[in-house]
Amino acid sequence: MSDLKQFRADTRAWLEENCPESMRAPVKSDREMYWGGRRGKFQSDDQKVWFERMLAKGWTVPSWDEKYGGAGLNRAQEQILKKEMKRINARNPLPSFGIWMLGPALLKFGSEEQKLKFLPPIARGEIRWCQGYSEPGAGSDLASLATKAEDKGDHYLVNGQKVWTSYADQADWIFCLVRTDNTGTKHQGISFVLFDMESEGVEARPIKLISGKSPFCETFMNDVKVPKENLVGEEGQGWNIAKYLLTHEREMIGESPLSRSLSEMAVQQTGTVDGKLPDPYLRGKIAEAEIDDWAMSMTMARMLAEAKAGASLGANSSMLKYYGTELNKRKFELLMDAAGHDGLEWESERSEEGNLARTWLRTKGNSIEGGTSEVQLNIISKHILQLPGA
Amino acid sequence: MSDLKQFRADTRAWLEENCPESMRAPVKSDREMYWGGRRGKFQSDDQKVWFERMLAKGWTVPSWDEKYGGAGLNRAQEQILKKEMKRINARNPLPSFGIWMLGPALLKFGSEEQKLKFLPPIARGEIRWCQGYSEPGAGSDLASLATKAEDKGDHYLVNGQKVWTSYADQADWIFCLVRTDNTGTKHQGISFVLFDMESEGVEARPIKLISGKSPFCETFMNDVKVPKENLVGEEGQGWNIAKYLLTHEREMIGESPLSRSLSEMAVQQTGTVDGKLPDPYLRGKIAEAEIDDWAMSMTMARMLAEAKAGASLGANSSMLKYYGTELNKRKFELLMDAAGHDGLEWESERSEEGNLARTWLRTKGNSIEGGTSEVQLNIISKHILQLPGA
Amino acid sequence: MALVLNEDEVMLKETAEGFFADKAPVTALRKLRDERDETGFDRALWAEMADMGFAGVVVDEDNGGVDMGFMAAGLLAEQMGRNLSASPFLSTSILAATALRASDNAEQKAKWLSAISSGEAVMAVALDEGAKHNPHGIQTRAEKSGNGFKISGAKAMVVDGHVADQMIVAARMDDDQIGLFLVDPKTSGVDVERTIMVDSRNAARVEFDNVEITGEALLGAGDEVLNKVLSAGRAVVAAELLGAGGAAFESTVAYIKERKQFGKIIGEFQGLQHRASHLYSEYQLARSAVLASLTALDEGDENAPKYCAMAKAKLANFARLAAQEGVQMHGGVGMTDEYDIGLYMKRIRVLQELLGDASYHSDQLAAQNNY
Amino acid sequence: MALVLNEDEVMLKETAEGFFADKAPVTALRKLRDERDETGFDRALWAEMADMGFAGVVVDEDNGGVDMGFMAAGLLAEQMGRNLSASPFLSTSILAATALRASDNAEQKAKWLSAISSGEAVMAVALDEGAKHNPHGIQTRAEKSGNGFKISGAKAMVVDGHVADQMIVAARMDDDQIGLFLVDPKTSGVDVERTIMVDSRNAARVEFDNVEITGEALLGAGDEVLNKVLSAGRAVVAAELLGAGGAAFESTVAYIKERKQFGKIIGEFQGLQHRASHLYSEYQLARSAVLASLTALDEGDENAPKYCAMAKAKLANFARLAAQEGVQMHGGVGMTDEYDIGLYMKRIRVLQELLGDASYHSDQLAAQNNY
Repeated sequence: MSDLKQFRADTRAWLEENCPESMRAPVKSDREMYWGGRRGKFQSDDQKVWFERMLAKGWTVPSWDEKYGGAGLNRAQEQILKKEMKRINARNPLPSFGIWMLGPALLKFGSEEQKLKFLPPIARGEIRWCQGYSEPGAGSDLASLATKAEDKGDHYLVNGQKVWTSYADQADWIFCLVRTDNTGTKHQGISFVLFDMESEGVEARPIKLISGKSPFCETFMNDVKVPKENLVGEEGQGWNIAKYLLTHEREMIGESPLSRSLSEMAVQQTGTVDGKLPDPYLRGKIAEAEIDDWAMSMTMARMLAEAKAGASLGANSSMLKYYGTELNKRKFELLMDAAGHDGLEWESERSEEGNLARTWLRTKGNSIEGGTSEVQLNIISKHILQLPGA
Repeated sequence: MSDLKQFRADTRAWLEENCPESMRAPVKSDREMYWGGRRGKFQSDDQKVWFERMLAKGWTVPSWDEKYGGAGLNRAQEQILKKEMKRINARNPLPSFGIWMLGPALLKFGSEEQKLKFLPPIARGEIRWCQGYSEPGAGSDLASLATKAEDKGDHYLVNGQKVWTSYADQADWIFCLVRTDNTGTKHQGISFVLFDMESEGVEARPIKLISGKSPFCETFMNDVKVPKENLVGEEGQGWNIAKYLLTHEREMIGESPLSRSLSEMAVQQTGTVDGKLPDPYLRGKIAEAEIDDWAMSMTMARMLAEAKAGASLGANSSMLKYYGTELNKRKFELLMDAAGHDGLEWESERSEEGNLARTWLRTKGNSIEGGTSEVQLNIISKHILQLPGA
Repeated sequence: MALVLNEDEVMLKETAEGFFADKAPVTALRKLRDERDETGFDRALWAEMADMGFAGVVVDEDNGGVDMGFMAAGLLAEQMGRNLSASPFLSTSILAATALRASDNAEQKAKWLSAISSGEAVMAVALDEGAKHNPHGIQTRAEKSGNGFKISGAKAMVVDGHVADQMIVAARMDDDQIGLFLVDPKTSGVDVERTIMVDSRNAARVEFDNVEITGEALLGAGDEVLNKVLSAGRAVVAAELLGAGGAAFESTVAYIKERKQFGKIIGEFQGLQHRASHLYSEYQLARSAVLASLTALDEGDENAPKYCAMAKAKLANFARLAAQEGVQMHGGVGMTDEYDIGLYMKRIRVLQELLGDASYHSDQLAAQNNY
Repeated sequence: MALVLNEDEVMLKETAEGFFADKAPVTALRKLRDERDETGFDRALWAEMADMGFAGVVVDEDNGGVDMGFMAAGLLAEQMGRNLSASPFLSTSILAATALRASDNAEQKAKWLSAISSGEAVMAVALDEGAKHNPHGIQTRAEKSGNGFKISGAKAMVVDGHVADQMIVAARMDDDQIGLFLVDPKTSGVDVERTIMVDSRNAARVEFDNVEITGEALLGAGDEVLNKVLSAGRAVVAAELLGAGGAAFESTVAYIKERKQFGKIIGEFQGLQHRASHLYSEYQLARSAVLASLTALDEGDENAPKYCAMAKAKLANFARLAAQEGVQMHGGVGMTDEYDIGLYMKRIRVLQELLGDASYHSDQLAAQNNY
């Protein structure tokens, strides 16, 4: 048996034995998950057991080096672990912006001290992070940010406002883009800093969305002191880190959040007559969306395989982000069509407090956050098609 | 009985009596029609009788003044005549670019001498006209035309090349945009002139299209002498006439060429199973297209009514052209889907020499000729939505 | 066919524009929502609408209405759509009033039409039962019982059912025809559950458990009367969609003329220009469809039911696109509750569904045209 | 699943690129068309393809093939799509060869697979009968008659049927199963009408009037063998669509980088840029779908039939869009026969239809997934 086959067999056996039954079902919302952090609370014993077992294996961050709290898995092993977890619908033991976003940035751009200081608490779920990128009025034009970080010798003095900071009201620390220099082009003079959300002068207020309550906040910084050791990379080079993370984010957002297939959900909503959805036109649209969904998942798999084979994903991350989010919006439109009157209820227990409608509305943001669809199309035009003036 | 009701009753009775039975069926192609001209030939006795009877009533050009060969009908009467003809599927006795395009231009911009000289032969089908607008490489950017007309005292000397001149190989005269001045902006210095296609130095060559043979030609002008009396309007003001005619053309192109409804044709192609088209998804798309088709026809009716009430159609002609041609393309895609294998045959008798496929291909030009869809959208953006920079 | 407004209609339109923008703008809906208002609309507004003649717009003059017809009703609905004005206009003044006008039951007709015109009665029509609109599939039964009937079944999406003084219930009779029955929701066996919808408006789920009513409660039976109610409802919902979709479109165009990104006004980008211009074209088709269906209703055109259904389908598609493009072109702020565009998206979604979505009507059209 | 080419495949791809661009470019198709060639493809080219091993790409080595599998076949088909290369590859090397490989009839198998690999035999598979692809609805009958069968029925869209040395005919047997039968078109009772198609390629309508064949002619019966043929055909047609759609897309992007209007290169207009970038995205999905279906075939994945059908649907939609956008963005010259884009549109239309269009496969997918 090859090493990988052995790894698969071992992993499967371990998961079978260690993943509690209740942790083998899709979650209905982010709120059911354990996000860690100073104020993190487990919602069940199973959740706690599952987290602790995965942590002990280094599998909250399986690909990170062991000194940072990971298991040092290579890419192939990591994929196997993912697939095996998916096979039994095992839940993510620790969803975390620290793992998804800050970790990769630190691993690539951070100093060894920073890695040793920040990565293990992320792996252990001790510190919960949020992301401070967007600013009011800047939207997709991220680089036009205005939050100011003045050099005060051993620290920066940060003043400004961020928006769309997910879970800023529940996070412990923030990774944040600030302007340390105003003299060059707008992409220059941006720096990437980290600070504690309990620092004096920081305030986070949740934003209400069209879908209802949201994890997003507005975050205000008023004379916040940030020690210089918390600068990641060099001063003025924050834009590179931001671009790297945006590419990373795009790939994540491109993935579909549907826990079951579109058609399964549609059948659940409207039932079938003679084995078919009662609306034949809607049925055709759903089938076509399922075909696109399959082609999209094959494309993600292909590009991952190409990346593994050494090709750079490059601007194709924009393609994945563009297509994935537009497809996701389309799927939820179809689900709302299938759900009909039932899907319109907003507060009933029957509709799980309007779960479908709220998710449908929430998907509208997919093609806006992390760079709008229009921005992604511009990137494809420019970097892939090399159209003039793009 | 009101005057209009009386007119409707009289018209209906006259048509019933005078329109031969064989002239009450849709034509399958332009070639079945009588287009007049020096070389025009009737294809049947019925066709000749029908033409002559309509001509005698002044109904080849019903709204033109009697002195120009028309019947002087007002707009309401003209509409009634159109509707009554449509009611019995009566064929147009004389399709003609002279009637559709040049006539309106002369009526608005021509001198009285020009009207008296050119309009009656158009009404009588004696002279067949073609339109010389587009030039190779200019495409939708019509105003960048290069065909040169040099002032030689009593005449212009015209040199250059036109393209997309419909039926130039069969037409007797051409109305043509030429550049009489190079010094101003590209819209200035354009003039509108008329000349005989038998003039020395004129040559027309048919263009083969993707749909097969076409009425379009390339037309070459090599030292062609055009008497100055054949200038319409003032020298250098040809662009105004062209714009006026383009608006006119757009409205015409916006109209659907389907002689029967989309669904009737689809049923004819594939038949029904239990009273339904066998492909349920296609059926839904066809129904949706029929709804759009109805809304489009109601929009044409509404805008006509608004124009009657004094509102100017203005840039809405671009909207009609844009939507009508895109819808038409969509309808023929659906028909090709319905026709399946049968619709793919190109040369068989069964398929009437690929009639459907050729029409399908031909519709692709609808959204290009007379200003592309993109140009129409630009016009809407600029003149109706008043978006900046449009 | 009158596709251009006449003078009276222009006047009414202007009145309605001023009235709803002034008395029932979007902020009024926000207030009802945020205060979790029990009625879900402003009864004072409804009284004013009655005073203006709006409540009785399709009621004959003998019964206190102004009898201005469906074109007028559509013009009012369009303005309600533009302002997201909440009122029982659709449920009471269109659906219930049309059912009553079509009834042969003179006594009930006179009583309730007058109550509608004066604004005294809020009425709800209980048609649909399942997740999707399906009037042919009504399963609620009205069994003959002595001189009266016993009604059993469950209804969903009964607009304004939570506050209706009287309901009109569609139920299948012993001969399998659909009858329309007046039912007082306070009758024993009627259970009403208010359902707050995504658009912050209200409908109800209503259960009827052997509800006994008198023979007098039967307003009429057969497809004709039901179809009149459906057609009127569809045309007026289409008109409201015209208003909501139109307002979403116009506010989006206004927004992209102001908003700057990458150093440019975003409306300068041709990518957005072309989409906005396409949407403008759809808007024009949508308006024509609404006008044509309202006119057909007023003229008693035999094709009126078909036109109303087609208009409903067309408007559902237009307004959906207007809402989608609206949120996307607003960008991040379009996702916030602070901006109105999301409220339009929600209202449009409900109107899309009401009395049949585009897919339903496409299917029906195909069936009627034998394909 | 192998979604990235291995070294052998990359080498084959490069060989195929050179071969078809050199030997069978678009001008070759124009020549065949303009000269009204009776065969409709170049027999010398076909012989060369056999020499290269292309004709026997999925034939086992014992029968003279190179047995490189469907991924290899797809790579070849993609290049044929890019160049609009005419050859009996689909009819003979894919459809017929797959039918033969699936057969238990050792004698026929050996004989005809060898003839395919060597390029000696052109074979056509006669499946469809009506205007639309409908393998479940086959009505051609093969009645038992002594030791043999009598075949009666009419087939349409028999690709290369006008020059086939041998046909494989799908017909319903006495037990209602579909059997595949070898029929020599010269047999009495067979009537072949060449049908020149919109893409200047050829198919035939074939009538069978009590055509007598021996028992030896039966290659196999049942859904399994038919489904193998259909799946292979769909995946390879999808691969050809990838080539044709891809070439249409790329030539259009190249064109809008050159063409000037209103003083600008038209590729500078964001309206076109966004559409081109959307099309690029569809192209990427299309490629993944093709690779996934070919791989599934080669790996004997139980889901292979489903993937092949989904790939066919996806590619039909992608390539249609590529052709439509291609002609529109080319403007007036795109409508002329002089430019190639119209030829791509025509070929794509035929491939869209072959072995089921997007709508057909959507319907089938839904049925298989129980909705």
